[in-house]
Amino acid sequence: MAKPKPESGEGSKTKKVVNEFSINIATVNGSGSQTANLTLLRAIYKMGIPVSGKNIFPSNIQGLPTWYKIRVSKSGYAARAKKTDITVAMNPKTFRDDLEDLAPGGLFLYADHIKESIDREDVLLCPLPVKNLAREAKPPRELRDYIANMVYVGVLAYLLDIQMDTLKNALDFHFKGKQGPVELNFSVIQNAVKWAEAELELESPFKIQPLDLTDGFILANGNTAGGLGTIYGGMHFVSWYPITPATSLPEAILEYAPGLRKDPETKKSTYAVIQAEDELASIGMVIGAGWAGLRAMTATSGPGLSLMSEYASLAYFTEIPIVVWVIQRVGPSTGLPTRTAQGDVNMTYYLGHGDTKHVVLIPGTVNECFEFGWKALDLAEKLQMPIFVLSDLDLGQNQWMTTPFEYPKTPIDRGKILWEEDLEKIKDDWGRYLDLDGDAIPYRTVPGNRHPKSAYFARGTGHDDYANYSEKPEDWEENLNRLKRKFESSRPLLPEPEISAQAGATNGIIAFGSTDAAVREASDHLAAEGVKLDYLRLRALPVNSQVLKFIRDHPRVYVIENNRDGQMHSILSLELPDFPSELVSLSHIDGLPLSAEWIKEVVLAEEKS
Amino acid sequence: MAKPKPESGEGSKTKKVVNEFSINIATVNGSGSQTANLTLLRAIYKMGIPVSGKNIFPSNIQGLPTWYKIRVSKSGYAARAKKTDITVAMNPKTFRDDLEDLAPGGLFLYADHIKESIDREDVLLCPLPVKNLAREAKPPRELRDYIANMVYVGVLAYLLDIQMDTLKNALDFHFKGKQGPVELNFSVIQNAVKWAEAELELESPFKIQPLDLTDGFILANGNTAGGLGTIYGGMHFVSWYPITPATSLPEAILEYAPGLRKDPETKKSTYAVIQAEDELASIGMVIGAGWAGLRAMTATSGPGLSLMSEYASLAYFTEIPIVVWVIQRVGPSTGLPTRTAQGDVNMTYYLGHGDTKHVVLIPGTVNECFEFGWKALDLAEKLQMPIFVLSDLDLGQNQWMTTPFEYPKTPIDRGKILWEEDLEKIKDDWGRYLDLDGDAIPYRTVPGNRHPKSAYFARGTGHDDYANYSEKPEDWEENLNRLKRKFESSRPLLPEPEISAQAGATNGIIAFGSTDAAVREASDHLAAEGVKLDYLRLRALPVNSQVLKFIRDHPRVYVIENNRDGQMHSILSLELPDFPSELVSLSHIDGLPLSAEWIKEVVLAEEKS
Amino acid sequence: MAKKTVKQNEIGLTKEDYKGEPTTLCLGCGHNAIVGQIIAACYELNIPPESVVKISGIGCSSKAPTYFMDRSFGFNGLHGRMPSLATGALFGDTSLIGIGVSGDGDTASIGMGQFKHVTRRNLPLLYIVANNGVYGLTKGQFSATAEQGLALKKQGQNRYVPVDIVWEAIAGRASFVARSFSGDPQQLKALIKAGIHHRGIAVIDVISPCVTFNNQDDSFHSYAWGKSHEVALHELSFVPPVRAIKVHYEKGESLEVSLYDGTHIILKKLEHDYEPTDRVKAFQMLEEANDRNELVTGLIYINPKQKSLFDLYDLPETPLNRLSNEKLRPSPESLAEINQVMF
Amino acid sequence: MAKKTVKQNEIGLTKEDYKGEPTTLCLGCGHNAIVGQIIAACYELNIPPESVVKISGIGCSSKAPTYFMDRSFGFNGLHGRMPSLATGALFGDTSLIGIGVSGDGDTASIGMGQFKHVTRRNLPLLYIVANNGVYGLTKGQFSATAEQGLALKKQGQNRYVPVDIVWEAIAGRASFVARSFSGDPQQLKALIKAGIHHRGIAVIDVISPCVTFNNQDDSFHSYAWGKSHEVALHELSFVPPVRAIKVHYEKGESLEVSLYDGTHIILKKLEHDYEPTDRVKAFQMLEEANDRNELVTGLIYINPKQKSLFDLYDLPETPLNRLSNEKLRPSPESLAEINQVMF
Ligand SMILES: Cc1ncc(C[n+]2csc(CCOP(=O)(O)OP(=O)(O)O)c2C)c(N)n1
Ligand SMILES: Cc1ncc(C[n+]2csc(CCOP(=O)(O)OP(=O)(O)O)c2C)c(N)n1
Ligand code: SF4
Ligand code: SF4
Ligand SMILES: [Mg+2]
Ligand SMILES: [Mg+2]
Repeated sequence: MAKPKPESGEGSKTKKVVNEFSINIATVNGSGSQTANLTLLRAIYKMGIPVSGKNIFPSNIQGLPTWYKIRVSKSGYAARAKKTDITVAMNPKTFRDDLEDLAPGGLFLYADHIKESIDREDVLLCPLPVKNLAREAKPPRELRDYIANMVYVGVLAYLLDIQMDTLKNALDFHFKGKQGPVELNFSVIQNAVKWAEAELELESPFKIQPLDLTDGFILANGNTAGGLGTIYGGMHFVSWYPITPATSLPEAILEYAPGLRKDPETKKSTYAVIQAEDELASIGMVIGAGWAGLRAMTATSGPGLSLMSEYASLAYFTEIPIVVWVIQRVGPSTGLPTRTAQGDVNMTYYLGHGDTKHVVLIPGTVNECFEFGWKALDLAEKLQMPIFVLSDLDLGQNQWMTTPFEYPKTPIDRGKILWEEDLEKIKDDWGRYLDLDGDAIPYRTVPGNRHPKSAYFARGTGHDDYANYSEKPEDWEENLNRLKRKFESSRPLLPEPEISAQAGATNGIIAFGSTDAAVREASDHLAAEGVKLDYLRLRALPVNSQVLKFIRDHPRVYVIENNRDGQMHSILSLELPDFPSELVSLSHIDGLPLSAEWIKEVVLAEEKS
Repeated sequence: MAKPKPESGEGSKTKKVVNEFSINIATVNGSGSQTANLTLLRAIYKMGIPVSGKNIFPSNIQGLPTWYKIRVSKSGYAARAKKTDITVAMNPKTFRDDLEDLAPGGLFLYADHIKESIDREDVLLCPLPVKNLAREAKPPRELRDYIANMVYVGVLAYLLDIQMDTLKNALDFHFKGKQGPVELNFSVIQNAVKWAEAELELESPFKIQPLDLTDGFILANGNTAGGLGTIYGGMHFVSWYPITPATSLPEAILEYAPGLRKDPETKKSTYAVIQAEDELASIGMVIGAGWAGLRAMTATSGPGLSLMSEYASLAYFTEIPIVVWVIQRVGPSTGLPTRTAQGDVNMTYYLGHGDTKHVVLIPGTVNECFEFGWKALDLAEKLQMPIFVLSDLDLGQNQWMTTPFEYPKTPIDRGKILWEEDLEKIKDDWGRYLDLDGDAIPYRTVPGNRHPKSAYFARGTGHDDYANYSEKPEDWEENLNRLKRKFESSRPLLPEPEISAQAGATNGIIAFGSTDAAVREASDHLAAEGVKLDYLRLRALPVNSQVLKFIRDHPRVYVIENNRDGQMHSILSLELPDFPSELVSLSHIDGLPLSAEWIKEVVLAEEKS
Repeated sequence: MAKKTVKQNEIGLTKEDYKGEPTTLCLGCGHNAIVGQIIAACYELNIPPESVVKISGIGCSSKAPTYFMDRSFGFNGLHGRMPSLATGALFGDTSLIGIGVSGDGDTASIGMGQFKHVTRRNLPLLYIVANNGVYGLTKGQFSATAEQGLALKKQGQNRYVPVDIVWEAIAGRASFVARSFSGDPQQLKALIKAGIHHRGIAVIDVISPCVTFNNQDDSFHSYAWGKSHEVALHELSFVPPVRAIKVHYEKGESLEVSLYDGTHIILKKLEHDYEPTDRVKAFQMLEEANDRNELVTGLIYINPKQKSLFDLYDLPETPLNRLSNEKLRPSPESLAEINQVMF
Repeated sequence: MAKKTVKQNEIGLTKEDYKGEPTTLCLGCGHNAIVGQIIAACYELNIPPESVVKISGIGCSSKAPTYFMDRSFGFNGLHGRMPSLATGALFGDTSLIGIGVSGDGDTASIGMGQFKHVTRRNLPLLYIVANNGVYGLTKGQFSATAEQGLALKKQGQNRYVPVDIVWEAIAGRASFVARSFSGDPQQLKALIKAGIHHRGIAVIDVISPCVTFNNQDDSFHSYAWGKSHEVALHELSFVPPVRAIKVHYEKGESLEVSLYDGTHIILKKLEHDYEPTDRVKAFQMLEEANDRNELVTGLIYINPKQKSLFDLYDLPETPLNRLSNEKLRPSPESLAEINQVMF
């Protein structure tokens, strides 16, 4: 085998960059690179350096370009990095773009069977004998392409100084200890390392050095967390219809619930999951279940959310507790189904016809997905209304470092449910929609209650306090106004915003959800340039008084979001009709997670204007 | 037959009220009172006095309370009158409420077989021997109940001085000249008059005197007008699913199109109507048709609109011209399906997921329903987008006096469609989404075009200017921003607001749709009390600069609407983030059309505060 | 008035206890007859009203649950979406008896999708379609079951071939499919009883005339047509539990079908020699009846052995909605383990 | 390269003219085979690509229209809602040939309602279901056609009985129903040709393996299972127009079906003695095949005489979308008359 001569460019002599760089691995969809990428990610993480991994993938199963972006950041930055320091180019189709995208001085690893001309002088080139090395491992024919990806893992390990045992560890974890695949993959890594040791003259300007910054953290994605939170929230019933990027949330429930939710005595399942025929049915089932006293959940994304609109209006009006997870992707319409966005804020908040309005929880970190998973179920039953949890593809499907999931601090709250013995105690007629406590939340019974007074008739049409059919103007108005009061009364019960104040800040930033990482990073950079900003991360709608105070307290507040029309900005504007300060909408959508660079840039432009 | 002794109360000596009063006819649903009520309405109208008729009916076919409210107003007020001057009580179930509802000094006609005690001294009582008189006419058994209603028509004719020939006229019209039913009904009216002449000692304080104020007007409802406007707009394709109160719009097309839209040469239909299996299908068909170059329309109400959400997002994104009529009723959910509201403003404007936004036309009078019927089809094709026309039950189903339908002043506008000969002329590749004219509106071809260059692939997923699939961030962003520019560019093309200035006014009122009548009436009353207000009636969203100027020019503007949350107020607030004046939301929903009294009251309260 | 004079069933309830609000349907509406037979059947079956859950869509037919069994929970949901609501609700407590009422528009037009999917899942639910070939509540448009050529005021003539709900149910693998007629209350009641005892979905397509909008004598869904064209497949009777599941044919006279809970349905043969246990034979019989212009009524298909939806889940004895909070939340230790593997 | 060497069909087009974008489906995906046969059929039928409209829902299968006939208009619409889009689009110009491609999820799960309604309306449309028993594009969940007991990664075992698309189409009164297999390209092509020439809906349920998520050898929708269990009902051939509509059975050897436009389909008998003109017989044959564990393919039901949707409308010769503006707006006088009667 000819010794490859890495044609090193100018960049080769630059001083080492340690634990702060980004890797872009360009592959072909369906070629099995996911194992390789996760192995890399996990190994670096196990070495104690904060990492995050983002999969930029097509709406397709096999054959189209995919990028996996690993950000290594001792500063803990987890947002999408605009700049790429290391590229692994495995896809001939995007080779030229990938090369162009690499920052000067960067490291360019590429499969040596790709016959594209290379016209950059300012990067370090490293051709990889992918096919040869893969063949050497003598894998079964159908696995050859898959394990070929381990070649770049090995070479990167060599170049960046990633420890072999952590790689082994990561493979062990990935294959759940199955030695066959672990050995096969690891042998390719080892061979690649050996090859690199023997053949590579290249010195990487980027290095990993062990740290202890990941102690006390876990590595997870939001959908798994949301599914687990739902399980720990005592969910009884899930109905769902597959849709990217929501699918992996119910699938996490399918994975974990069987182990976690068997009655220890009877060995029976304390829940049921049903894959419905579509979203009209999945939300319908969940509403039926919520009505019948089950803690019920569904998860969907834009198109499915649209289909749930009519039923959402019914649930609001009939006061049925349900939880709906909305994992946003790029719309309108089918849009870019595998790309992230925050474009369904408005729709979620107002989902349904008539004067419908919903409580929306907005997790911004993976462990919040866990927390809101159980909390949403409590709130739904407490408030007797649908609770929406608004996440997105970036938070839901990508791997984030996060603090461990915290066991719920409060016991399960079933709200105001009356059973036989409760009804026994009630002298008067019980009325489903009577506001006895003055909190606009009535008492409810559920089917299965065998008390002769228990039954009532639920309907989407007008009713009086006793759930009798009514078209009387005053019944309609009173009921609808009570619903409004109930909605208003939710404000103090919802997750409070997270506020990060900076000494010397005058203006503020408001953001929510997955953009948190980018905003924090941008804040640091802005502060470094003298622009100090207080930062409020919204965690629920409707907003509470802290949010209003934050806005009032700042002469100017930037509302950052990943959509076109500045939807959250609109919602906030409406909360403060007499708003004296300037609420500035900074929004942007192109399918990629917002970058700190973009935020910094647009805020700076505003600050200067 | 014993001579009835009308027990006349105090009110009997009051001086005559001429051509300015309201009648409330309380009957049972399905008892055939509609013919009687329309006959009364039409007769008064034919005597030259402005009238309007509102049907307050239940969501039911037979047996529940219904009220028909006729407003006689020489001043031309057509809003629901809060005060009732004359009651016709035919329904035992609501007898007591109906009696209570009558204003002091009012006239209370009631079927004498209703055995309820009467405890009011301050009204004029007139028992009607309904059964006797109906029996005398010897109608077929199954018609007896129906024609019994003619008794109150006759007695009211006698009491109010309604001319017999106009009644005959109205019956002729109703039964399309069929003499059998005309004679039968008219004979009951005549007998009732004879009976009244012979037996009644009562003098009515309310009188009709002939005028000529209805010359040059017609009497119609908005849905018929909308259907006709659609027919004259050159609609090719209608797909619909029945839902109250939208149904009568497509049904008007079913009634009129066969006569109006046969090709004179071939005698073939130049359109097709299809009743779909639901609203998902009706809008789907309409979008397919719009894509294929048909002027296509559907009509629905809240629940159906919810179901159209996903498809609306597709039509917006793929730039397909369609027209959707939304005839609002009370929601959320099934709500009060036979009562009027303006609660779907928000939903219509934003219908769909992602950053979707739609142009909405808002007719406020019946002849505007006709006008917007054809105009919407032009705008849809011109702008290549869905156009929503937002009406409501009150405007759509009730009878209003209106100026005659005006023949479209502009020829049919098919927008930028390219046929074979157009493509012949194009040298370069043609691109479906290329913005050649800088107006953000591209050129389109339609299936059936046989030019080899004509075809393109429409999709709800990301695409470039040539309609090729694309997930590229810049393609997505550019396209979505073009859609936004297109939307923005619609503003000056849409129906302008109607502004009525008052000398000496400082503050303003904004309203839209069916509340126009109530607002005009309230304005007069307010002016009489010294509160002078300029009035702007919105006719489209997004609003144009005149609307913004109106708001800016007034220190305070009241936004009046028939919903709970002040939805239009929100939309307007968002248009003017830097709004210096006070935009005050005055909204109310209970299933009834807003009354001038309510508007006056709430505005006065605000003015005083 | 002495209390004891009012007739009671075996659980001490009077017929009054099975009633609902007074009907607001039209006088003579077929749906009222259905309401009456549901009341009678539940009374005679000694079902505690609290054990029943009523679910419906939207339409005159879907209002029916308001008019029976006030002491049962009920949910009048969305147009065409009753099956999903019922599915979720019945998971709450699988010992409940679900009675769904829908219309032909509600089931065969907008509701086709959910209808087909609930039948294939075999949800234990008595699913009554009050089929009048028309949309009553919206005042007389064609539903998907309206016969081709039917003329209705304002609508012109129906262009399309009708949906046959019985065909669809059988093709869709419903495990109990019957057709009945509002004008044949005895048969209807017997079928309702059988349907309630069937473990799985029991679809009864009841021709139920809309006297206001579709009752022309020659229309397929009218009283007159039904009365003169009805052919009952068998005389149906219902025998409480005796022995285990089996289906066998007793030569000549009658056929006995045993349900899951040991209940028996006895089908006494009339003209037709028909065994309702074969899907293909059912289609054949229906096609032949169609050709003869007959309205065949009775139990058309049954498979008492098909597993019900709940048989396919591993649910505890205690209804899910009564599980204590402790059963619902896994231990803190289990979460610690999960955190261990989140990597 | 000399131009003339490339083979052309009778309208002077090469196969290249019938191609679309390069496929982005998985290597070996059954859907690619379908794409290939659509191209071949249209080429051989000498159809100008501009006369074809391609419509689809959402799924791997629904992407297929991108991969054939670039010169035809196409619309990749919403999940489960292809039929409504197709219905509206084809009204634009009824001389167009509609080719709809859908998946088993798209048609039998979310799309069941629209599927049933488009079949009953008999819209002239070649409706191909690329049926793999799984959701490919969302990565391997059960579709409604997945067999009971099928195990998939992440999903566990499928609990429910499957929807049989052929049953449903026949029950739903489709006028042309066939089943084929991606692994049997000749038959598939012949069926596509026949379906295109059929005036009315032509549903072809093509078992089309998903090699990535549902291709275990014992799974009903796998290549291996299909290859070893396929039983073709007949050998199909396609003869251009000769004479008028009729269906008759020629003793012994083969059966000939004449379509509306005079085209003939010749069904040469194989093992089975099957005549595809009777709905009940079709069900019987399917049930029996099921019992024998066979994947029966071929033309299963056809009724060439059933009126198509467009036959039920009174449309002009000129396509609606080409009518001049003058034909669309009634006269001012007519409006004056209407104003007269608005009272
Ligand atoms: C989404 C939606 N679309 C339309 C309607 C209007 N709607 C109410 S009842 C009904 C038809 C009912 O017909 P059917 O189910 O046959 O019941 P019937 O009244 O004939 O008993 C329709 C279309 C609705 N309520 N919701
Ligand atoms: C309303 C809606 N719900 C869910 C989805 C997500 N989705 C996309 S494709 C698909 C299933 C496709 O399955 P199938 O029709 O069998 O096609 P295949 O990919 O197997 O060929 C689903 C559920 C969607 N696009 N729209
Ligand atoms: S309209 Fe028809 S279906 Fe409705 S209640 Fe009256 S008779 Fe019954
Ligand atoms: S995932 Fe399955 S259905 Fe989709 S392209 Fe791949 S093989 Fe075909
Ligand atoms: Mg009906
Ligand atoms: Mg599939």
